[in-house]
Amino acid sequence: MNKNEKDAILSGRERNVILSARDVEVQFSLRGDRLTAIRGCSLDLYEGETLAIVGESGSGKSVFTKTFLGMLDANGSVTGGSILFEGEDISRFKTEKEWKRIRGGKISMVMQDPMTSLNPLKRIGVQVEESIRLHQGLSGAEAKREAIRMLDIVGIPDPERRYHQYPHEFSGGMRQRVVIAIAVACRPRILICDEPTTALDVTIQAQILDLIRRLQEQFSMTIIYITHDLGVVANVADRVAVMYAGQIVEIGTAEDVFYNAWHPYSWALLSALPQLGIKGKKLPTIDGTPPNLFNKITGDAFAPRNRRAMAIDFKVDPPFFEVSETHKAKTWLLDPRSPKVEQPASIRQLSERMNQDYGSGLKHPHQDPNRVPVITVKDLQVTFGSGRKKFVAVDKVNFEIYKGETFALVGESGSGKTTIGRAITRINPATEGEILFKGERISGKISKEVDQKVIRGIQMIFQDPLASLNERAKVEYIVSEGVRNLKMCKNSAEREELVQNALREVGLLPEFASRFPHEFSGGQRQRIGIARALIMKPEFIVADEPISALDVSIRAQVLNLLNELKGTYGLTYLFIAHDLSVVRFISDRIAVIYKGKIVELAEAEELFRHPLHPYTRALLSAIPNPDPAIERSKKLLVYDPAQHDYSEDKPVWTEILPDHFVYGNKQELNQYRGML
Amino acid sequence: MKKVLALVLAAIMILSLAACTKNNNTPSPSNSGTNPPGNSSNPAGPATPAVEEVKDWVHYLTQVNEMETFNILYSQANKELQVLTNCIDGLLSNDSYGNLVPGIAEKWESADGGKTWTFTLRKGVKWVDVNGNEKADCVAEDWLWGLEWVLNFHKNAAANTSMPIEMIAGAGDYYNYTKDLPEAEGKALGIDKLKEMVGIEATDDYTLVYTCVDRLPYFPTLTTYNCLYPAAPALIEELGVDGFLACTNENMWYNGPYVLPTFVRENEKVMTPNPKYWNPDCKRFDSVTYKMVESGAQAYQMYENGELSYVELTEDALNTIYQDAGHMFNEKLVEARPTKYSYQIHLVFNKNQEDGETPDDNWNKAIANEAFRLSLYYGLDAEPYLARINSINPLKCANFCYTMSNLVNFSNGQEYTERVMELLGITPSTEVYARYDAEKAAQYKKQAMEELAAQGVTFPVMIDYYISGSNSTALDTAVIFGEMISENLGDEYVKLNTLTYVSSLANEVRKPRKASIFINGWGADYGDPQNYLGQETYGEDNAYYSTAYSNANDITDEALIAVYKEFTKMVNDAKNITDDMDKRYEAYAQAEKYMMEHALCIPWYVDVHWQLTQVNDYSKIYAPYGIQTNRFVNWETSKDGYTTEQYDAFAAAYAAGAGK
Amino acid sequence: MTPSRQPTRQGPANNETSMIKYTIKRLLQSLLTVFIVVTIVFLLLRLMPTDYYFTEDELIKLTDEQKEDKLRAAGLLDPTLTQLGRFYFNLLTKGDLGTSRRISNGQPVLELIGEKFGISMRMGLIALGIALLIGIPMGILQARYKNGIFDHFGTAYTIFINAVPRLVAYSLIYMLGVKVFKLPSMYSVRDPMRTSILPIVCLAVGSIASYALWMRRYMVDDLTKDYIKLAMIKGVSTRDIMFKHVMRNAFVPMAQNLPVTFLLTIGGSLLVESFFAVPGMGPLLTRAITRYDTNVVQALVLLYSGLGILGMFLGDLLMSLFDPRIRLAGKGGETR
Amino acid sequence: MKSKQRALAEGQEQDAVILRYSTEELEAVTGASEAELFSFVEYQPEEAERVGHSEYSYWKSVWKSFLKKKSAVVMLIIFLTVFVFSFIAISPLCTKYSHYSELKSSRSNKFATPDSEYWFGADNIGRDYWYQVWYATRHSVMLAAIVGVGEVLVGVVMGLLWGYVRKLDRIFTEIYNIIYSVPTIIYMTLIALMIGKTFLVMCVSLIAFNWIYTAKSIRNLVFMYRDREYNLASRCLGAKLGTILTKNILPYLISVVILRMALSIPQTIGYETTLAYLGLLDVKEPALGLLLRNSREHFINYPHLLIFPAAIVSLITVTFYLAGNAFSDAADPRNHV
Repeated sequence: MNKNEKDAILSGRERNVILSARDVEVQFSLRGDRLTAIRGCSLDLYEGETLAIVGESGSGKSVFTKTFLGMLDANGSVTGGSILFEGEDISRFKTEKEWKRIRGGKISMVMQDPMTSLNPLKRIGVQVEESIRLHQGLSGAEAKREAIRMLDIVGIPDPERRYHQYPHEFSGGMRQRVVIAIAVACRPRILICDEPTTALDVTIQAQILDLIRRLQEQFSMTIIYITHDLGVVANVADRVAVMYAGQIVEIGTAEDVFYNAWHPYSWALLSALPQLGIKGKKLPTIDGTPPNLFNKITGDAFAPRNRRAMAIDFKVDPPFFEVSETHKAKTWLLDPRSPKVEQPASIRQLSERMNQDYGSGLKHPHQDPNRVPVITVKDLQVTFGSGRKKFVAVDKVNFEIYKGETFALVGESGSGKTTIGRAITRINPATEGEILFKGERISGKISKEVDQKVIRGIQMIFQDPLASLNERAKVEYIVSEGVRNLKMCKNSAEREELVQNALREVGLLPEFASRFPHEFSGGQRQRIGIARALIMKPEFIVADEPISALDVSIRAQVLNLLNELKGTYGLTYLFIAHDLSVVRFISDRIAVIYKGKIVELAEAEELFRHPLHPYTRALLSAIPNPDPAIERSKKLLVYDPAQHDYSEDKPVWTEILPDHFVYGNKQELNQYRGML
Repeated sequence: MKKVLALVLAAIMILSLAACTKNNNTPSPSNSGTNPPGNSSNPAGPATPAVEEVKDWVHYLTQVNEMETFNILYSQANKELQVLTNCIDGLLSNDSYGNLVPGIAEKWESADGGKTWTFTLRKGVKWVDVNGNEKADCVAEDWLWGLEWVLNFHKNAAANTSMPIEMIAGAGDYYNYTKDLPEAEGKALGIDKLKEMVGIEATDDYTLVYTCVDRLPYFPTLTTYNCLYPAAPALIEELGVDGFLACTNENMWYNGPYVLPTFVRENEKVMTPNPKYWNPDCKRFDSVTYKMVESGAQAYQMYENGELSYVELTEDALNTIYQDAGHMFNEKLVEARPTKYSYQIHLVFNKNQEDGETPDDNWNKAIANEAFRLSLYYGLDAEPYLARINSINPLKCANFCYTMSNLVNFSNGQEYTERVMELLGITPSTEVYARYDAEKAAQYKKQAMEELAAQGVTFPVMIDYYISGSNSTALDTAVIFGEMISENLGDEYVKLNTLTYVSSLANEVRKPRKASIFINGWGADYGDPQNYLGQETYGEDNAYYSTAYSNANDITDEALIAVYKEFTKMVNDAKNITDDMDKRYEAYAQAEKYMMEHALCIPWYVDVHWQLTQVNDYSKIYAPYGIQTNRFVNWETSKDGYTTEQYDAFAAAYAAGAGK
Repeated sequence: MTPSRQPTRQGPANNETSMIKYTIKRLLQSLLTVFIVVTIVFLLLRLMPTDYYFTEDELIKLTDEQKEDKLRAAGLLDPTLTQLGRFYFNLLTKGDLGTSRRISNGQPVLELIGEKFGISMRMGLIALGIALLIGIPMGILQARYKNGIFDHFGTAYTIFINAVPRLVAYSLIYMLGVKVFKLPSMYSVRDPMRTSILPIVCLAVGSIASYALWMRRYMVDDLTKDYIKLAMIKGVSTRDIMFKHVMRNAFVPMAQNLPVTFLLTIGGSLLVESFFAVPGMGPLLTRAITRYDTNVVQALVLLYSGLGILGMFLGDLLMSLFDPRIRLAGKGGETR
Repeated sequence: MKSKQRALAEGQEQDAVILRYSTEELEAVTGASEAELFSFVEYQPEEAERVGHSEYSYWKSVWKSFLKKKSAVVMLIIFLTVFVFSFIAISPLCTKYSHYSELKSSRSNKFATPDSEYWFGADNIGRDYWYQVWYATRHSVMLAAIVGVGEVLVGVVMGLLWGYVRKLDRIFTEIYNIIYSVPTIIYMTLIALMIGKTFLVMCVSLIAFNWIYTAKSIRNLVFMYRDREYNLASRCLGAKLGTILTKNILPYLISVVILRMALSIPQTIGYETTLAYLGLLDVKEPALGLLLRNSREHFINYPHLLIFPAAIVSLITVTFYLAGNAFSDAADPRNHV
């Protein structure tokens, strides 16, 4: 299908509906209670398009698509509506025999986690072959040949040898390619991709997205792409459906939704993106949490969180209003009777705002002669295990973090960024080198006094708001833990006050102190985690991917809070992240780390403007932008570590410009200088 | 691999199941004998109609009674001896009345009133191997080798040296001599030194002379005991000393009526007749099988299925059969002859508390009081207790003497224990328990309570009584015993405290002196009352019961010591009468009366149990001493099992034949 | 069985030699454990009063002096460490575990065990075979028709067998077998087929329950895994998913325990073998302890712990054959 | 409102159902005027924060989800009934005996089958079996409970140390091997021989040889939780080992602990029967194990002697096992809604 055909479809001239869902309602029974996960969803899928369904966790986007395959969990069922596919209402299917006609050959799926979606005990080739045997009617050597061809198509090098290997011998990205090969080998008409890149690193994600796009063309598939990441949506989608609380609230072409959204929820989602934020200013946020689907919902489910809610939003579920032929939104704002509202400025300006320079008004820390280092890391090396199993996680790393700045450490999973953070907080011991806190050595053996100082002075915020709070303890205990351990207050009344203050500080109600963590949303939990660190009155905070596990709408809250606290208390942050786009919004300086080595370190804007190291450049090229226009035209750079020849010319850590460090050998450095 | 193996195994299993159904129809070996009827030749039996005799006898033992050794010179336990007595013959044996009869020795005599004894051996006795192949002649020197083995410290690891040392001249010296030798030298010893030092001599191949320490009129009875059994020197040579000690059914030599070719530990053993047996005319079974059952209940089950030739009835089986007149076995309930053991309540005169260290003064004071002892002696109506042993005829189990019955007779034919009872004024009855005297008991109880209270004894006096923890029958009996004591003597006076030991009464209870009483049976090793009363004397090391059970030698109470000394004197006096046996026995009887009157020990019961059986017990050898019981020779059997009536007739005929 | 043990999951390693090295290290560690276990039992036995060396009869008849002589002759009065040293010296240089004293006087312990283990093992293996043949399919069917009637019955059975003391279960089987089916209650070497039925049934009921339980559990676990979903999405039929994916995967953790179970059949079963008078290894140990037959106890402990630990080792080995993710060492694949 | 919506859903178009509400309809449904309806409401961020909260108490939820499982509740009730009844059954309400020692043998009643006087019949020496069985039940359940609790206490403490303190791993593993690879019977026999076999010794030694299994499963769990982020957080906040173990890890083990308890009661009673069979049990007072062993002598002819204690043992173990399992499920907060 070429671009013209696609445009034709999108413009509505040749709308060939391949699947049509009407008023689908899905309920789950959980210990006697009924949860309505999908509350009357309707959708038409056009042949050949890529439809992205975007929504936060719990919005029902996965469940909805699972009904197309009859893959709901045993306690769930379609309780209403219909799904028409090839002339049949597949929502009425009961038996496995019926579903077998659909599954694989007609509709197939790629799941989120490549690490678990392959049978660990079967060879890769055999698993691909299984699809081929079932759906292409091939067998024996033919099937094998086809399987190898599929592996080749999805970009697995040396497929003949790889055919015989087991999943654990593959990296995550490679596994996801295999999963895609399995799904595509069924030759489906529709391929559902359920967050296929969420578990992968940014650079890999970009490659997989490319692959899916290529396969769609090659095999003429229709694709439903489920994701929470608007950048990915912008990259892949022809059309976008936004889901909230079990309903589609807005649907339209990518341009419609990105440039001309009408549902307040879509607005909120888009404007909360850090990429669209202005450095030093607050990001617009969405407060609160999605509704509890166990309860009956009246009116617009988003109303309580909607800053422009009308009375009717709380009373009557809005119908769909047509914005254009391709664009509909489910909000009373479009009702002619409602007062005229304008889209928020950030939405309107999306296309102009993207990729702008953050301007020259920003401070340049290196120009500040009075800056004092809070943390100094010298030749830090951290190794795990010993002997044969020895693994160097951090390899001779040097940097300084100055008072009052936000220092970001960016790298993919396994790069050692978290280990550095944990070395500073003394969770992981430094094997070699040293770490200084305000000039005092805090690595290796230290006195109890210094230890207490470190505990008070350096605190940490963790990535996973689920895992980082003790679920069996009340918020009061969690927040006051450090105070208790260091006996920082005289009595329980004093402690209570400290806790309440800390909670207020992070924007939580003091009454939350008596509750348990699982009652809170991810954002609230993360704020509890911040309160816990804050109560110690630290000077330095290691924030280990504090927002990467959060939904888009909540990220903004946390980022705002971090920025706010920094202002109030003069905090210094080490902000660890894998996502450069977030980092750009929040940090003053950025270090890029690759496999235990920091390859480049510079001021944020400097880094974006003059990325030198090829890895930095690859990383930058892979950042998904929430702008369809940019995403569709972007060019992906691939980093291959083999490009460095360090056999003779040894690399060094060099300050190539003031405060711009890069790792490279003489030849490379010369080359980099040429690029400046 | 595993899967394949599992499949194969399953296939085997299925096949085996199929095979089982086929096997079902073939009769079990125990019933397969086809014996022409009417060749019964038991003189004691009444004229019986033609009965089908059992050709293949199936015996049973419980698993705990598995053999630990095949070396008859080493063995100390009935569990082995009852089997080995069928494999190896000694000099003499017994008949069904307990009289000594010739074994390998044709005749025996003493020229000097019992100091030296000459045995004349029969010719043509052969040692054979397990397959019945002749290996050597059995000659007089074999007894020298046997005794040498027993007395040699380095060869014999067992404890059966005491009787030879006590009775045979020079035996003790020889034992000490070997003990002082280095191990290798001791093991290498032949019989030369023995000949030199010990009173045993093989004057020729078929004449054996023993010289005793003193005049021992009962010495010949000792030869039925395994410490005076022969050993084939060629076999010792062949197996070596260690090998001979650990000989097995497969490599040992036999000279007895059977050989034992099949031995599956803890499951079964099968004996077949020895083809070279010196007495081929005696009646033997075509095979004798021992099955090692888990419990009496299982044995009964097996008898029901025809897998056993006899079964001692457990209480539940007896109850079921007895209560149900229509039961298939109702008419076949027969009472066994009493076992040879005489059971007593042994009183412990020096007892410790439960910690095993501190003396239990309360008990020690109480038991030293004669009135207290006598109140127990007269005050216990044993009937309920005896009903535990024999629920149908409990009083048949009553025992009033320390010595077992049928051990020795006066020359007028009066049985020794009858004389003792005569002296005690006890007439056994089938109606009441003859010793029980409530009035006397009450009187003694009153006296004891007064006297003891004065000594600061607190009541009730606790009687610590130990039973084996794994024996539920003993536990039930103890319950009855406790109730009986409480009923007869009153809870305020004495109380039974039942405790258990795990595996070793000696180690766990006796040595730390934790028990107040022991109920224990004693069977004779040789035919003299000394073998009984000698165990209870004061101040003598080889009086087993006084040293190991009652701790009489540690008594502090003067009065009691005096009693003990008097009793000891009486026993020793009797022991020294060697010329006139009647006088000797009378003296023993008087000593025993004295013992009873002072309640140094309380005779308790004899074991008369009920059974279902295919053998006439009265045709079996009766061995009051030695190891001849359970020799499977000359048994009168009936495949159908005997009825109560038949057994009554047997008993009557036996009684009529007694004293002949 | 306790399939909770997890093998050590190793990262990729280098080559064949490291595999061998690792295996040797594992074996040495196992040997050390066996050594510790045997030593502890050896020392514990020496803590018991020496009088346990004698029979009741001997205790009565022997004088203290005689007893001491005998103990000295048997080497039991030597310092415990000397005894221990002698034990290991004889074991390692001559393979000699001494002779039995109270089970079978003078018979070498190895010979004694040799005559017994065959029957326990034969019976145990048949029971194991049956248990696998019934238990595994039972677990599979339960998992396949989860929450169906068969599943409920199977679960009830496994719960009953696991919760009710074995003595009760065996007694009931005994009663049924003997009273209703008229089966012989005592094992006989002459009619091993028929007489083995009841003991084998007793041995098997428990293992059937545990195999069914674990098979069901593993399969149900596996059924919720993503790769099963992917297979369903592929359009693989439930039957094929069960047989081609789940069953094999669920079997892997079971396989780990097979060698131990397999080897320990040699040990026999105390209760079953006592009940049915099977002349096997089961009751030997308690009998040896209560009779203070120290050599037999030591040999048995050596045997049991050795087999147990060897079994665990083989289990890990077996599992590494089934599961490509687990390598005892070496041969790791490339990870990126 | 839903039915209304459906009724209106006629003008179907592609992609989404586009509905049209007339003002009249809206006003009828909501009872508010158009102007009211279509006016902005003041935004209350605190309201937004409050959404989705509920009052939560851990144990209340445990109970709630346990009570939801009807079969388990029934099992628990049966278990408790049996246990409580074991007190009632030997109280004057049901029996004329006031103490075990008052039970009297009776030759005429031996092996009596159940009747109106002897509800469970009589044993081989004619003692009332009813009293014995219930007395034994009480005794055994108490033993099992003590052992269960003791084993779990020791096991949890050791398991926590085992899991958290890496240095101890080797030692504990060795202990595990030593206990695991030698049949417990050896140890029990040696203890009975050397120390004794009173109730106390029994309890202690059963605990001594079973805690390791609890510890092992606790250890595996601690491994799971040990490096969770919240523990790292506690370490950052200066928490001591003890605090981390008791506050951070222990609460997560409740359901496993309960499961171990549920398993240990049947197990202990099983041990008791085996020990009784081997004669390693104190016989002063009847325990179920003892009754079962004794009945083995007679059950072929008098099955009631086996059936009653066996039935009660089975009832206790099965019900407790099931109830315990369900409770353990309920104690897992993942199962709280």
